[in-house]
Amino acid sequence: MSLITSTSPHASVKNNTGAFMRQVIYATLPGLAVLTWQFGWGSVINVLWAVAVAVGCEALFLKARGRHVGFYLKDFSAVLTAVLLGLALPPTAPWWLTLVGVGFAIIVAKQLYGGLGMNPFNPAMVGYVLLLISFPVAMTQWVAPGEAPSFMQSLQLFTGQLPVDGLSGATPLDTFRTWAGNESELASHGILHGDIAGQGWEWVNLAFLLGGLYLISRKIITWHIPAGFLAGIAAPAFIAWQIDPARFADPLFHLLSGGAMLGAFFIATDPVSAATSRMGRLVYALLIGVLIWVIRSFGGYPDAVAFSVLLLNLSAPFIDYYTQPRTYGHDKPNRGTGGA
Amino acid sequence: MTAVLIAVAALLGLAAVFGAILGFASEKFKVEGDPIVEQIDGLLPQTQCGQCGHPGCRPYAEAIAEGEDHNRCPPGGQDTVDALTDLLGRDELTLDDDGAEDADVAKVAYIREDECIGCTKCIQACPVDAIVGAAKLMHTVIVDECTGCDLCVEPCPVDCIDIVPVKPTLQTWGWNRPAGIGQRPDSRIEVVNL
Amino acid sequence: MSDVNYKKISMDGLWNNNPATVQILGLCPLLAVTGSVVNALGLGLATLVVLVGSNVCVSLIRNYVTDAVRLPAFVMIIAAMTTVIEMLMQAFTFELYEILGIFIPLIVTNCTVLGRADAFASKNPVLPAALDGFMMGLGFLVILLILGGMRELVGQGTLFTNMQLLFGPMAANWQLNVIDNYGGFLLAILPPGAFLGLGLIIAGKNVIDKRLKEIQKAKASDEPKVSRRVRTTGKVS
Amino acid sequence: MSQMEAAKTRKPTSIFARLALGIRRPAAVHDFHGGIHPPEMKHLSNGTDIAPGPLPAQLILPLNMHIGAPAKPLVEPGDKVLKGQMIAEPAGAVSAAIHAPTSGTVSAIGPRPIQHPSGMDAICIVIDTDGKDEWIPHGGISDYTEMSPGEVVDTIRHAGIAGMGGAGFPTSIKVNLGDHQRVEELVINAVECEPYITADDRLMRERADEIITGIHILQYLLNPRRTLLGIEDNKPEAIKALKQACKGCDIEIRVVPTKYPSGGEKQLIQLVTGKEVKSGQLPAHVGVVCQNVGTAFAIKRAVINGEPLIQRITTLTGDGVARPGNYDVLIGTPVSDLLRHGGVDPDKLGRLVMGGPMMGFTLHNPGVPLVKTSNCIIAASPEELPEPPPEQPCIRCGSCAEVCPANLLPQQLYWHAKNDDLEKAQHHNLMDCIECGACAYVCPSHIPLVQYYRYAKGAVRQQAADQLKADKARQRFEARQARIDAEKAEKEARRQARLEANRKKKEAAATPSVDTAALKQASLEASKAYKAAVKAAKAADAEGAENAAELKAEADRLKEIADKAKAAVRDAGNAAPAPAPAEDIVSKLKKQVGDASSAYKTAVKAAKEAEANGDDNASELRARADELKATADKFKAELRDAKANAPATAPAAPQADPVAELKKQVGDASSAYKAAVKAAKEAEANGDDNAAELRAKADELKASADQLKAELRDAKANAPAAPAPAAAPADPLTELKKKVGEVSSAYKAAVKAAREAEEAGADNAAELRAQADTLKADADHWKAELRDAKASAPATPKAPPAPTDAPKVAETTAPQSLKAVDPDAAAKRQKRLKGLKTAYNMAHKQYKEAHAAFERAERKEEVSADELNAMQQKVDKLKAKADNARDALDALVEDAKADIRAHTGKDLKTLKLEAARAESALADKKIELDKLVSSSSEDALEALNSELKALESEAQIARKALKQALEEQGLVE
Repeated sequence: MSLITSTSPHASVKNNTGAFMRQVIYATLPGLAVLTWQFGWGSVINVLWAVAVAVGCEALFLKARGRHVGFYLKDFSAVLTAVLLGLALPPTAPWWLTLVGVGFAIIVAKQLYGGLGMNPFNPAMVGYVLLLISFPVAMTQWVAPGEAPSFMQSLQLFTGQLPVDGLSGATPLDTFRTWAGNESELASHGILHGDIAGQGWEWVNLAFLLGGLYLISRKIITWHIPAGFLAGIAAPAFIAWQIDPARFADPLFHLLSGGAMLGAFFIATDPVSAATSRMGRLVYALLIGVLIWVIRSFGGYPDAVAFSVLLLNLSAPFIDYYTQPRTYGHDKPNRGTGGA
Repeated sequence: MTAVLIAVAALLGLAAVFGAILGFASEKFKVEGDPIVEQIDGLLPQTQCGQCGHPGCRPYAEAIAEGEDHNRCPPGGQDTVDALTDLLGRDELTLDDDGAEDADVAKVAYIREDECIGCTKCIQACPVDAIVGAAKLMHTVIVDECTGCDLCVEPCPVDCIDIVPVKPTLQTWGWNRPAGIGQRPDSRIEVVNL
Repeated sequence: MSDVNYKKISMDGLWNNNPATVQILGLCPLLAVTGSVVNALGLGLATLVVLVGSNVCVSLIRNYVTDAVRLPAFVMIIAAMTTVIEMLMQAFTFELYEILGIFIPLIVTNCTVLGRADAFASKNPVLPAALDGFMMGLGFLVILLILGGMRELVGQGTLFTNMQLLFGPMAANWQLNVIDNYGGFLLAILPPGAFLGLGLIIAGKNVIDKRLKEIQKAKASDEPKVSRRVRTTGKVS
Repeated sequence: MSQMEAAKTRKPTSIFARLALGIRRPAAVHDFHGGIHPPEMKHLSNGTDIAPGPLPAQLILPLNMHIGAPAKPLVEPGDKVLKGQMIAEPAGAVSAAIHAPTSGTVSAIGPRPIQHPSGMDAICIVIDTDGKDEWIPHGGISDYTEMSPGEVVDTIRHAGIAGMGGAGFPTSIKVNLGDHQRVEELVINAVECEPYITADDRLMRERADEIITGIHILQYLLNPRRTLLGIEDNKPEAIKALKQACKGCDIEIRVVPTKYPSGGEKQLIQLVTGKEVKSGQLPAHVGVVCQNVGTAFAIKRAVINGEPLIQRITTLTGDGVARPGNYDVLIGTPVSDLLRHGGVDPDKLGRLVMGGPMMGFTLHNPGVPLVKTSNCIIAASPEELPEPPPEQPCIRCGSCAEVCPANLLPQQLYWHAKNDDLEKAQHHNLMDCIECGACAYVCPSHIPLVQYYRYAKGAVRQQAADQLKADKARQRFEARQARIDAEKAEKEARRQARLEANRKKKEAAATPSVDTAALKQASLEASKAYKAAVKAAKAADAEGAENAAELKAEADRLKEIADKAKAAVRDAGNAAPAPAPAEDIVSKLKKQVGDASSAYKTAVKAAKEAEANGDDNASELRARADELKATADKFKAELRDAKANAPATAPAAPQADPVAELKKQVGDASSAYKAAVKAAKEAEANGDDNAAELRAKADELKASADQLKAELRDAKANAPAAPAPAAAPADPLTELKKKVGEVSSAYKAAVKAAREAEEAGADNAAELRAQADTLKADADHWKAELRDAKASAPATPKAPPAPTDAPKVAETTAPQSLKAVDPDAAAKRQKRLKGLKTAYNMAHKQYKEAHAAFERAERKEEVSADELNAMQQKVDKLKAKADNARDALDALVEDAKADIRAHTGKDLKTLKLEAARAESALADKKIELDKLVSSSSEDALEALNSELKALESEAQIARKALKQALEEQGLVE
C-alpha cells in the first residue's frame, strides 16, 4: 500500500489554467459571431489561421527551449493570444499579416521572455502594434459597413488574390477623427444619425460586453479592470462632450466603437501583464481608458487600445510599487518592492 | 585669427578654472579608511577555513577590498558570491571551488573519543575554539560552535576526527522547495504497518 | 606594461570587449543611424577616426594631466577631434553629413570614445592606444554595418543604396535589390527595429561565446585541481 | 462601544464590503478579507454520537505534544503506571505535563515516529497497557471558586492541558496573564471551519454543559469584560445546545457565516470583536484571550473532576473507513489502532491526513500516535483527495490574493520564494502568512503555494541562524586571535627582557651592545597585539558579548607589556649605540645548510617521481639533486668548522656570582663540547681530514667542561651549608614545611653533587658524600618535627574531597544511576593512581639516565664490551620497568573511566559533552535575553529568564558532574 505525502492543503479546486483560458476563448464567441455577421468570414478565417500559427510557433519554441511541449500547450495561452489577435485584425487581413503578427507575438513577446507568466507585455497587443506600425495601410482597411463579403471573397482576400481596396472603408472612429467638427460630413457618413457608434460596431461591442459579463459571472476576471477601463474612457469623454459636442464624440460612441469592449474585458484583463493588487488593477485600467480617449481624440491613430495597454503594461510594476494592500496586522500598506 | 585666439584663451581659462575646482575637491573630499571591508566580512560565512587562500575570513575580506576575486569562498557558496557581486558592483563570477569539498551541506567535526589520545593538536588548530579537552584527556567538539572548517582533521595524529553532515532535527527541519513547474508536488511512500 | 599584447588589444576591440555588443556603449548613434548601410558606414568611419585620434592624443598627454582634471581634458580633446571630422565630412560628403545630422557632433558624447580614452589610452603608450582606438572603432563599425545591413534588408529589401553619398558617383549603381517588389517592413527602419536587431546580434554573440567556453572547458577539465588552502591558525606539527 | 475601543477597532476591507456587511449581517459580526468555501464534508462524521475509542496494546506518548520545551520523564522503563498518573513533568515555564492515559507498564522511553510532517522520530514514553484501566486516586473540586485563581492555574498546569484547537500552546500560560493585563474579551473558538472535522461540533452537541462550566472557569481566571463564543452557522444543533446550556449566563454566542478560515485565531477575533492583532503580537496585546471549546471542556474535566488530559475527541472520517465518526480516544493511541477501530479498508486508502484537509499534514506512518492536538484523522480514498496535478506556471490571475485572509499578495510571495529572494518575500510580509492554504486551494495552476511559503520561512529562519552562528564564529575567532597575539607578544617581551638582562651583564665587561632593532620589533609587536586586543574588546563590547570584560583585562595586560617593551626600546636608545651585533656565523650557516638540504630533498623527490613516471628528464633531475647534495654537504662542513671554532671563545670571564653563573658556564661548556663531538663524528663519518683536529678540540672542551663541573660541584656543596640550620620556626606548620623543603632540596643537591664527584673520580667526593649525609640527617629531623606538628594540629584544613556532596550530585544528574560512588574506593584509587604515577615517573627517569650513560659510554670507546653489555641490560631492565609502570597507570585510568561510566551511566565523553553543551546553551540564552531586553514584552522576558535559570543550573550540574567524576577517579592533571 502506498500513501500520498504532500503539503497542505490536500484539497483544491478542480479548475486549471487551461480551463481558465478556454473559458475566455468561449467568451469571445459572441463577438466573433457578430463580427462575421457584420463584416464577413474574414475574422473567422483569420482566427483559425492565427491559432494554427500560434500553436506551431509555441511548439517550435518550447522544443527549442527544451520544455515539455504537450504540458505547456495544454494551458491554451497561445491559442488565446492568437484568438485575441485574430479578432483585433481587420477581417480583410491577408495571411502573411496574421503570420507576422502572431509569430512575433508568440516568439518575441512571449517565449523570448520565458513563456507563460513571464511576459511583461500583452503578446497579442505587441503583435498588433508591430503590424500597425509596419503595415499601417493594411491595418486600417476595414470592410465597409453593410458590405460584408461572401465567404469566397473573404478567402480570396485572405490569400491575397483580391485587392482590399474595392471592399474597404474607414471605420467610424477614423471617420470621426477625420471629420470631427464638420457635422455635415459626419452626417453623410452615417455616424450622427442611425446607429449609435457607426453601423455594425455597436453590435460587435455589445457582443464582447456580453462575453465579458459571462467571464465576471464565472469569476474568471474581477470587475476591477473592465470597470476602470470603461470609466477611464467614459469620464473624460463625457466631460469633453459636454464642453464641445461638435468636436468630441459622446461617451457612448467611445464605449461602443473600435476595440473598447474587447480591450476592457479581454485584453486589459490579461493578468500576466497587468498590475497585481485590486487597487493596482483599478488604477491600471483607469489609466488605460484615459489614454485611449486621449489618443483617440488627439492622436494620430484612430484606435488606441493596443498602445494604451502596452504603455500601462510598462507602468504596471510602478503601479504595483504604490498599490500593495494593507496586510492584516499592519498599520500601513507596503511601499516598494523590498529590494534592488 | 583673433576669433581663434579668443576661443583658445576662453577654453584655457575654463580649463584652468574647472581644473582648480576639481583639484580642490579631490583633496578636500578624500575618502578616508575603507568601511567596505567590514561589509564584505559581514557577508562571508566566518568558517575561517582558509580555503580561499587567506588565513581567516577577515584577511580575505581585506583582499577582496583590494581587488581580489570574490568567488573563492566554497563554504559561502554561490549565494555569497552573488551577494558580494551586489555589494561591490563587480562583474558576476561563478564560485571558484577548485580543490574544495562540496559545501552545500552544513557539516561539523566529530571526534571518535575511543581513539582520541588527548594530544591537543586539534584544539590548537581550531580557529573558533570549538574543541574542548586537556592534554591526555579525550577531546570533544562543541557542535554549536563548530563551523565545519575541517582544519582539525589534518593535525590529528590518529585520524579520529570525522567531518559529518549536520542531521536535521525536529527543530531545524524545514520544508523542501517544491519540485517546480511541470512537476507534481507530492511523493508516495510505501506503508506496511496497517 | 612593457610588453604590450597587441593580439589581445585587437581581440578585445573586435570581439571580447566589443563596445556595442559587450560594453553596450554608444547606443544613441548605433540605434539612430543604422537604417541603411551607408549611414552606418559613414558614422562608423567617423567614430573610428575620432577614436584613433583621441586615443593617440590622450596617450600623448597622459603623463601631464592630473587625475582630477583628466576627464575635462579628454572631453576637450575628443570634442576637437569630432569637430575636425565634422568639418571634413561637411567638405567631402556633404549629403551624408546632412543625413547623419546631429549624430556626428554627438560622437563627442559617445561613451565608447571617452571610455577608451579613460580606460586604456590614459594608461598606455601611443602605439597600443592607437591600436586600441582603431580596433574598438573597427568593432563598433562592424556592428553598425551588420545592423545597418539587417535593417536595410528587412525594412526595404535592398542593400548598399545611396553608396554614392560616401564614395562618389562611381558607387551609384552599387545598390542591390535583394527582394523584388518588397512591400517594406517599417518596423525595421524605425528605432524599435534597431533594438530588436541589436538584441539579436548580442544574443548571437553570447551563443557563440557559450559554445567556445564549453569547448575550452572540455579541454581544461583534464588539468589537475590545486587546493590553495592555508591554515588559518594554530600550528600543525 | 467606548471611544478607546472604537479607535482600536479597525474596520475591515473596502467601503463596498462594509456597506454590504451593514445590510446583510448584524452589526456585532465583522468580516475579514478573503476566505473560501470548500465543500464541507462534515456530514460524513457528524451524524453519530461520540463513541469510545479503542484500547490499544501500546500507547506512545511523545514528550513534545505541545509548543515549548519537551516534558521531563518521571518514570523509567519497567515502572508500573496507573491511569492518570503523571509520567512526565513540565520542563520550564512553556511546557506541559503528560499523564498515563490508562494503566500499564512503561516498556520503553526512546525515539518513535511521531506526528510531524517530516516523518522524523522523537523521544516518546511507550506504555504497554494492561487492560485494567485502573485509575490513580483522583478527585476534583465541585466549586472552583473555593480555590484561588493561582491554584486553578496550577491545577490546569498539572493536568497537562495544551490548546486543543491545533496549536497546542500550554493553556496554563495563556490563562495566567498577571495582574497588569486587563482582559477585555474572552473569545471561545467554536468555529471549526475546516472541512471534514466535526469533533467540536459533536462535543458541543453532547457536552454543552461541561463546556459552559469550563468557560465559567476561564472567566473566573481571566475576569474578562465580556465573553464571546464564535460559532459557524453550519452547526445549528450545536448552537441550540449551547444556547440551552447557558441560559441566563453572560456568554454571548456570535454566529458567524460559514467561511474558511474563520476559525483562525486572528480571523475569529476580527470576526467577533472587530479588533486586529498587530503583526508579531499576541491577542493579549489587544486585550483578547482566545480559547478553543475543546480546551474549555478539558479545563472543566481537570478542575471539577480532577482528570488530567488523557483523552480527547478525534474525528475519524474519509471514504477509507467504514465507520466514520467521532471517537473518544486515549492520547497516545496509534493512528493505525483507531483506523482499525473505525473499520479501515487499506485498499481504499490513498492519503492519510492528520488534521483538516486545509492545514493538516499527511502521515508517513500509520504507527504514529494521536496527541493532544489531533482533532481529526482523514483516511481519504484516492478519488476523494486525488493526487495533486503538476504545477503550472503562475499567470498572476490574482485568485489567491482574492482569498487570502491576511490580505497578502500570494503571487508575489510565490515569485520571490521561488527565486530565493527572501528579502523581497519578507518585504511582502511573508511572515504574516498563516499557512491556511486558501491560496493554494483556489490556484488554477495548482502551485503548492503553502509549501513555497513554508520553504521560504524555513530559509529565512535558517538564514537568521546562520548569521548568528557566523557572528559568533567571528567573535570567537577574533578573541582567539587576540589571545594568541597576546601570548606571542608576552613571550617576545619575556625573551627580550632576558636578552636585555644578559646584555646588561655583558655590558659590565665588554662594550654595551643592545639589539635595538629586535627590541623595537618586540615593542611593535606588543603594541600591535595590544591594539588588536582593544579592538576585539570593543567589538565584543558593542555586541554585548559576555567575554568583553575578560578581553578588556587582556588588553590592559597587553598594554602593560607593550609599555614595558617601549621602555626597553627607550632605554636601549639611550644606551650608547652598540656596534652591529657580531655576525653570528653559525646560525647563518645553519640556515644555509637547512635551505640547501631541503632543496636537495625536494630535488630528490622530484627526481624519484620523474623516475617513477619514466619521464625523460629524470636523469637530469637526479644530477641536479646530486649537485644540491654537494652544496649542502659543503655548507655542512663549513658549519662544522664554524661550530668547532666558535665554542673556544665561550668559556671565559671570571664570575662574581656563585652557583648560577657556574651552572650556566657548565651548560655552555658542555653544549659546546657536545657540538664539537657531533661535528667531529660527522667529520669522521665523512672521512674529512680535519676530523682528528676536531676530535682533539672536543676533548679539550670536555676537559674544560669537566673542570667547570667540578667547580660547580664544590660551589653547590658549600652553598647549602649556610641556609640549613638555624632560624627557629616562628609559625608552626608552614614554617616547618618550608624548612623541610629547603633542607631536603639541599640534601638532594648535595647527593647529586657527591654522585657526580664520585663518577668523575674527584678527590673531594668522600667529603661531599659526608656532607650530604649530614644534610640527610638534618632533613629527617625536620621531617619528623613536621609530622609531629601536623599530628598536634587537629583541624587540618585540607581534608580529602568531601565525599558527602558527591552522591547527591550524581543523583541529580543521572536519576537512573542506581548507586552512588563508593567514596573509599575512589580515594583508594586516587592514592594508587598517584603512587603509580610517581613510580612511572621515577622509572622513566632512571631509564632515561641509564640510557644516557650508556650512550656516553659507547661514545667514549674506552669502556669494555662487557661493561657495555651490562649497561645495555640495565637500560633494558629499566625500560621494562618504566613500561610496566606505564601500563599499570593506563590500566588504572581506563578503569577509572569505566567506573565513571558505570556510576553515572554516562561515559566521560558524555559528561564532557553535556557540560560543554550546557555551557553553550546557557551562553546562547543569555545573548537571546540581552537582545530581547530592549524589544520584547515582559512575559517573554520572564519566560526566558526562567529558562535561563534552568539552563544555568543545568550547566552547573553538568560542570559539577564532570569535575566530580574526574576528581573521584583521580584523573585531574
